[in-house]
Amino acid sequence: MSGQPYRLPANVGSGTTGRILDRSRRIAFSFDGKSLSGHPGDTVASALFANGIRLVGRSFKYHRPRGVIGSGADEPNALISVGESGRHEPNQRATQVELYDGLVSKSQNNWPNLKFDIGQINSKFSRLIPAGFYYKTFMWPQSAWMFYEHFIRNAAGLGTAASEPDPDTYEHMHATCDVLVVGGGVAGLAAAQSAAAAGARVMVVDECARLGGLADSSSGLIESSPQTEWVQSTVSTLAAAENVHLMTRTIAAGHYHHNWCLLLERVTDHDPSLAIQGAPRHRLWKVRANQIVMATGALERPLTFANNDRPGVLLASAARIYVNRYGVSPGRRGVVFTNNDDAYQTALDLTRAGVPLARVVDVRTDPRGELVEEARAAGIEVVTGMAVTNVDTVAAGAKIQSVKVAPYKAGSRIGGREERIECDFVAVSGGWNPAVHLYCHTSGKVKFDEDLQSFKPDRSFDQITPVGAANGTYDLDGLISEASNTGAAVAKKAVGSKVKRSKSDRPLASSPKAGKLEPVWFVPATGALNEGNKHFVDFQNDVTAADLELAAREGYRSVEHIKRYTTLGMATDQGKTSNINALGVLTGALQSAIPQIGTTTFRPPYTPISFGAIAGTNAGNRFLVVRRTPPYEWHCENRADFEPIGQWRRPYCYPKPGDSRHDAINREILSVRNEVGLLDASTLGKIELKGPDAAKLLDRVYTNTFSTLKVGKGRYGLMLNEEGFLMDDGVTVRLADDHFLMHTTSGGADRIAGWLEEWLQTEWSDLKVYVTPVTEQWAQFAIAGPNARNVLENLDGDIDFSADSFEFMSMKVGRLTGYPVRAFRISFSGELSYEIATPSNFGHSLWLALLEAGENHGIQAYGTEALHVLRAEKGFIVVGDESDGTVTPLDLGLGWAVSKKKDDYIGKRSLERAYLAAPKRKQLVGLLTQDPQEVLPDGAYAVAELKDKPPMEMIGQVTSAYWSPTVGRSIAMALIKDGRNRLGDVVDFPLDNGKVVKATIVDPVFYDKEGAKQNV
Amino acid sequence: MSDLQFRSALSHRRDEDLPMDLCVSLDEVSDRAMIDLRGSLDDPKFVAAATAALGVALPAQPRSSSVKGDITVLWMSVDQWLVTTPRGSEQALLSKLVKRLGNTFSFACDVSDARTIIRVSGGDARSVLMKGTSVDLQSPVVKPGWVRRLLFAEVAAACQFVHSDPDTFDVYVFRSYADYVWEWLLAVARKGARVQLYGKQEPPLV
Amino acid sequence: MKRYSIFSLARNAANYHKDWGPVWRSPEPKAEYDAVIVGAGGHGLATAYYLAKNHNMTNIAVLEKGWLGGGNTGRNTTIIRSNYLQDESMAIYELARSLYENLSQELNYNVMFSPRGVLMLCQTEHELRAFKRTSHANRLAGTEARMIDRAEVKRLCPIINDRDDCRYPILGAYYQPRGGTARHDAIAWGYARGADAMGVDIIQNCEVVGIDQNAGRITGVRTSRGEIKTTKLAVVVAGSTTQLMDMAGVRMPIESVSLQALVSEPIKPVIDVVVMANTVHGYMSQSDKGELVIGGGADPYNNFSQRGSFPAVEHTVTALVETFPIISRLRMLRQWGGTVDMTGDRSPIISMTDIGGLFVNCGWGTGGFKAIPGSGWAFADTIANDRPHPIAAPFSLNRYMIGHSIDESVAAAVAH
Amino acid sequence: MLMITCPVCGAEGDETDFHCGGQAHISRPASTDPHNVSDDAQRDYLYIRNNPKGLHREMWMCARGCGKWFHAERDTVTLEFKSYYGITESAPPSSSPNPAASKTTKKKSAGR
Ligand SMILES: Cc1cc2nc3c(=O)[nH]c(=O)nc-3n(C[C@H](O)[C@H](O)[C@H](O)COP(=O)(O)OP(=O)(O)OC[C@H]3O[C@@H](n4cnc5c(N)ncnc54)[C@H](O)[C@@H]3O)c2cc1C
Ligand SMILES: NC(=O)c1ccc[n+]([C@@H]2O[C@H](COP(=O)([O-])OP(=O)(O)OC[C@H]3O[C@@H](n4cnc5c(N)ncnc54)[C@H](O)[C@@H]3O)[C@@H](O)[C@H]2O)c1
Ligand SMILES: Cc1cc2nc3c(=O)[nH]c(=O)nc-3n(C[C@H](O)[C@H](O)[C@H](O)COP(=O)(O)O)c2cc1C
Ligand SMILES: [Zn+2]
Repeated sequence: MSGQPYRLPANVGSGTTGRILDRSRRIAFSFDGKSLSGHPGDTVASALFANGIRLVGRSFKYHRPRGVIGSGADEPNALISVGESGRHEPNQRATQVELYDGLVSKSQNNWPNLKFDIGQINSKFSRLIPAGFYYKTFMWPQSAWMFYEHFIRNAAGLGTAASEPDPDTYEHMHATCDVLVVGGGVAGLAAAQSAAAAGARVMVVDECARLGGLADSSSGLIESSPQTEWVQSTVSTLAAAENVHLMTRTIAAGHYHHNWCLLLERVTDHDPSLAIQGAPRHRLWKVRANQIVMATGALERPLTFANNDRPGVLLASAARIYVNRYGVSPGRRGVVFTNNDDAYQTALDLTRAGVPLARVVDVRTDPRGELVEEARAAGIEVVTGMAVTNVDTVAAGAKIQSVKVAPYKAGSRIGGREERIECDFVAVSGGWNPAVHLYCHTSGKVKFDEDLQSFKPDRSFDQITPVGAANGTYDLDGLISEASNTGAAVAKKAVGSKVKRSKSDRPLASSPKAGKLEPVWFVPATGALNEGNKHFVDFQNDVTAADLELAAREGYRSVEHIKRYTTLGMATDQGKTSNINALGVLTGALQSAIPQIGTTTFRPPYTPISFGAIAGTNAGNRFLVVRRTPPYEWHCENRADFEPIGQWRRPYCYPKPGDSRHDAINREILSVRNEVGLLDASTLGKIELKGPDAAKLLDRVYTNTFSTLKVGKGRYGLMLNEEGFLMDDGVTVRLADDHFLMHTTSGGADRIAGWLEEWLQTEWSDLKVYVTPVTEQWAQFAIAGPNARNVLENLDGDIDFSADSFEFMSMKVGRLTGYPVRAFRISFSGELSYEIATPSNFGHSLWLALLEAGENHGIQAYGTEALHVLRAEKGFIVVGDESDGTVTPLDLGLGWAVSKKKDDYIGKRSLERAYLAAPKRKQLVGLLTQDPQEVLPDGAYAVAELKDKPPMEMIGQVTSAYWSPTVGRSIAMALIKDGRNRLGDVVDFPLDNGKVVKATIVDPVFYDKEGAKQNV
Repeated sequence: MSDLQFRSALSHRRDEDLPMDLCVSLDEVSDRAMIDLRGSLDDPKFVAAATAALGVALPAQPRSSSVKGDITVLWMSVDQWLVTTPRGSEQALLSKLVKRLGNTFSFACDVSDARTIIRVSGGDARSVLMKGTSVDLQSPVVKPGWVRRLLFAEVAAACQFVHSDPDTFDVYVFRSYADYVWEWLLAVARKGARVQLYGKQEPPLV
Repeated sequence: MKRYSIFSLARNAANYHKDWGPVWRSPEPKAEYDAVIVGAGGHGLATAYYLAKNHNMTNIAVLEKGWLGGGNTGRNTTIIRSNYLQDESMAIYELARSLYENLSQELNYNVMFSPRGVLMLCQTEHELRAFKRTSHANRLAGTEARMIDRAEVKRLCPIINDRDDCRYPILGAYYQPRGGTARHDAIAWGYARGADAMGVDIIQNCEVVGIDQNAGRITGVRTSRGEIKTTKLAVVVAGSTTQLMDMAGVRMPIESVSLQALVSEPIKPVIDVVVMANTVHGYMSQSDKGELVIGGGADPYNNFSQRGSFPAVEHTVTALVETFPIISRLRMLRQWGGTVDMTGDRSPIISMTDIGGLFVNCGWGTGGFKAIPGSGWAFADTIANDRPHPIAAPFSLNRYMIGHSIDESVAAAVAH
Repeated sequence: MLMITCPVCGAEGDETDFHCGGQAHISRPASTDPHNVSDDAQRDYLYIRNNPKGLHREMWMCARGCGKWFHAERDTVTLEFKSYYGITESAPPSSSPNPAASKTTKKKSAGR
């Protein structure tokens, strides 16, 4: 035979068997190392079925053998791993993995293999390990939890993660639409059609590879033809429309506020070869929809009877879908077990396809729907008022041999005669639950419907309208009319269309009249061993009816407690098959009705979505923005060792071949001190302020006064936040009476510009000032060192750099070797120093020109670390090092820059608060270690009194500490309690290696106290 | 005096070969200079002076632009415009502006080098850009001349729809981000990753 | 209270676990209690437990508007560590952490405290410096934690991206070996069971809707289940603090925002430590059930919906895909939000108030799970003795008046 | 993902295009009378917030549009925006959910 023993011939029955299968082609794939074959159209689940493989996985806790239960997103059992090495992906639902050539799949959660899984032993101990057992044990001895945990951790989890980084790519896409239709079943398509006809921009998404939903496997005709024909023609019409976008293999994963939807499009999963052509594996769509039509259908629920988890028990809808769609038989002989009419469709379809059916077992005593009659008429044996109470298995529970059937009456124990029926599969239906997930993600509330015995949408404050089975409308004609009306109505809301609709605009449908469903939440088993039988409610997490009852008995009575205590609904399927059944079981245990018990919260995503897709394009070298300065290329070519500062990458130092970082930094420092150095300071924030009130604004945002500054001059200023803490600093230059150029720290550039705007717009809207950030307009370089002037004078230009003409803290505009520049005489190193700014597109070239001009003067580029040491030698602070958001200017000894005259500036009032104004706060001081070679570690704390062991009272910490090649010893700055009154004291810094470093508190200026060097 | 060496933000990538399989064309537009202009539309003196100096009216409508000759004025905010003009002409234009504006409450500032312009064009330009921004570029309001500030690939940007023959967008990004945005575009613009949103399509399987 | 042990479990197995009684009672509210605690989160329940245990106050009630443990205690990422920078913080978090060490035994309820180690990555020079500073402070305060280098980070967490050429190469980490996680629900349930056993009434589905006072003193509360008299009222309601305190006319320095978290599908163990990457904003651990537990950021606006927006999740996941490249093909299973109470300085409030008998414990924001035992301990002492416990004193409301902020953000860390 | 409309320029966009500045109508005492600001007043200004569960008046900025600040009324439970108004306008008359919130400032620039 074909090697697919359960594959049904194409031509049986009415010709629908294996509707989507391309039997002319074979696809090779493997499962647990075994080579198998299937056809295009197959999923891994249908192909496994076809190959006669029923046992596909092991359950989470008891390692029970499990088979396929469903046919789609609700599948709890058939979780497999697909792919190898970097492309290995665990926990995929076999029911949704489309077969492709060479697909490699594996079962999970078993060792050494699926058949002989050691973990089955848990099943033997299952009485010892009911829900929540771990809260009651593993506590002795006290320290042992980590020991037990090790084993528990290894036993838990399902599949394994990939061992290599993911070679595939992902991306995001945004879209806006008038109407987003989620679900491409009959309801969704009908809604889309009428919405599109009304002129709306419509998107239709469905998680399946095909549109049509259950159309090919539900009863009923549209326009007197099989539903699929109508689907076919509708899809063609919609595809041809300019205003419609149809998407398959796309899950609507989440609904967020204001009708924002997250979609995940699986672009290459079904055909990995597409990736080679540049297609991303997944594409995450972010869609803003004016209106959403939720046509997500309904999910069938199983029935809770003893050993209902055995491979071979599957949903009735799945059974017929495997037959109709994939042409596989779920077994050799089946029993249908139901409490509603819909499962009769399964009985009919199976029979039509020649799959032997032993019995339809219906709990209802007198089912009377049209399908029931049709089944009876077709000669199908129906027993009523009966239930399947247990299954008998062979092959260690992996294979069903027969079922037990006994008379059933809700709420009472099973009595009467029990019959054994030979069969190897059971198709079960407990009714259908509207798929309300998306509806509930943001705001939708549900209500309990007695007819459906399930929750259906009630109200929402979002623009999301449920239709069809998702709205609890199961009758085909009602569903189509509801969907088409809704489509038109929401389109009208979205685009205000005036297109008139008549009744005839919608297709007419007919479906068999259904009888009433009878709720069945629990079917007790018969016989002495009743208690030992497991009635599974949540298959994946192995939650049984007894577990739910135990939780209730133990006082975990809120449904939320029960969920967490038993892990009900917390598995990868999020309880799609189990939630309502669990509530049903609980009605007994809690003596309460389902609506009173209530549901747990639905949360995104509807089905799990890959992390790779969430990261999208922002992966690898595009993870987080990188900003580059104009001479960036030069830095790279010259071996810069970069450090990230905010989004910028700045050279930390420039090691020469063989240099350590330390060597490089020392060399760079000495070149500034002795000759001349060049620093790329382009990242420095630059903001221009212009307007009649510019000076007034500056007086309010700085602690010191700027209105008195002369044109062409600069002044160092301190900015506080409203809590009185230092936030930023920099030199601001007056370009004209009403025009200033403010410098901020590199990290502060954007923040300060926003800060100024905020104050201007919200608090001082009467001030006339325009604020324009110009950081990016200018490349800016510091040229510092005794030879700085010589270098600049080496270059052609119209600026007089001489000491007399170009005073300290002043600024000139002109040309330097042709480039337009702004030159500032400011110094952060204490040396003779200028900063030269030129428009960014000249930055690289001017940088080269400066280096060339300095060649004979020993010029060297220096990085941020040399900059830091240079300023520390001079006792200059760095915001973020000496200050940390809890430090005031007075703490730092910068009282000279804090005006006492001004009535108000930002932070002034806060500085007066008791704790900030208190004496003996931590104050900035210098430190000289007793051993000059010893560099204190950054952040080391001084203690009030040295003790043998902690705790010790801490009196302050090192804020910056360096080896200073200039003074030939270590230097440090620190914030020490009452430090300024303790000059000369020796304090202790106990370090982690047991060593205690002693240091003398000194003034924080270590070099050129008089400031002579910068004034030459 | 040496020759002035001008290096636009992406000049170092000019010699790189673009991948063959891009579905849009990408270019850097580096020959435009830019002036940031601030002032109030409620101040007739300002409006008159600016119009006279630029030779074109300031676009008052949000998200619009106006063009005359070499000069384009992009709306940036209710009191802010970005004037673009051929490189080399900006100093003259700026002086003209400053002179005309006189002592009105206004500010014209040369920001020619603060940004660069990346031109994205081709039939797929809209959908390629929509991978990086939530702004609906397929909306009917996106007509030639349309401008909008937006967040593109996590970066502050402005976008101008230049013309539709073929669809051509200029994306203005701050200079320091140019490489990042360029690489980002290369990553999302491959033919195999084309997205065609709306319009006729192959009917999906049923 | 039935004691739990392997033996009691075995005994009960014989009878299919039909004999277990309720872990806590569901009492009707009495007319009057010596003290009423509002909010049955971890902090409220621990407060009740220690009031009964350490201070013999057993005629007390914990009122909970929903189900106990259903607030942030039931929805957090369970990171426990005590390596905070400021003296005041170190004291309370280390008290809490050390109480966690024996909590399962003490409560006879396995709370699964798992001191598997917390790594806080250093990915910039600045962050490295900040953590070095914290490490010195912690050592001198007696808190065990240390700086480790990249190789050791890789050894402790083999799936980490340790490449040199990535956007933020790992420069090292600050490592607290006895930090870790605990089972969030078990903390609430264990304390509830312990408190109940000593006579504390835990009353669920009982919402406080009003606070009564007379002459500047608390006299009782009004609830959805009637009035209850008391002279001591402790408000421990996290995100709802403003609403409760408004009932007493006390305005608070609190804003409630939505903090998010998510889990992946369960997989076999890949990460045995807790990793926090503050520069790129992501943190991750793996629960005993196998799911990766991931903390997202907070949405930047007031939000009482217990739902968050997607950007916060996207931001975090992007960072974690970069930090742990093998997770790219794993999947997000569920995301959720909690309404956290943020204070002006991001540190908690454990305080008396101007109203006699009114106590408040809140402001734990994004990081109060780890503090539950310590906070309950110090707060119970404060309530019982009508004066701040020394460890609680610095966290009083008065600090906002004098400007004595306790600012942990300076340690370059988020407070999880 | 909130959708916000800027009342200044009309830009509509995701919350990521905007910046939330927190509670509106907090008056800055030092702007009125810098020499007579009590510790209480300063604390309230810096830290005390309405934090209502329900209607909240906030400041937002059109960060990716016109760069301007504006006011909005938003429900903090449903997250719906109820109204937008100018940054220098005082609170609209719609009923205030919280007595403290109606403490709008009478200053000429009632922004914050
Ligand atoms: C996503 C997320 C991640 C986090 N991660 C961590 C972490 O890793 N580590 C960490 O240490 N912390 C973390 N936290 C913070 C931590 O969860 C909280 O700080 C802590 O749980 C707060 O506990 P609580 O008891 O104060 O509040 P809750 O647990 O919120 O309890 C407050 C209770 O008060 C009740 N209540 C409110 N109003 C009323 C009323 N009117 N009447 C009666 N009852 C009322 C509520 O229903 C609730 O049950 C996280 C928080 C979140 C949301
Ligand atoms: N007789 C009964 O008891 C009964 C019960 C339920 C349904 N039905 C029948 O089933 C059909 C229901 O039609 P329908 O259109 O309402 O539903 P449907 O089940 O046919 O279609 C729903 C579609 O939505 C898709 N979907 C669901 N959630 C999604 C998500 N989050 N993202 C993307 N796609 C998603 C599914 O893949 C499916 O294709 C009718 O024929 C109806 O009569 C009958
Ligand atoms: C540490 C931790 C682990 C969790 N693991 C899971 C899980 O494995 N599966 C699951 O469905 N939910 C898990 N959750 C999320 C809960 O289901 C739930 O979403 C969360 O507690 C918030 O409650 P709510 O969604 O009911 O509002 C976990 C939550 C926490 C705090
Ligand atoms: Zn705007």
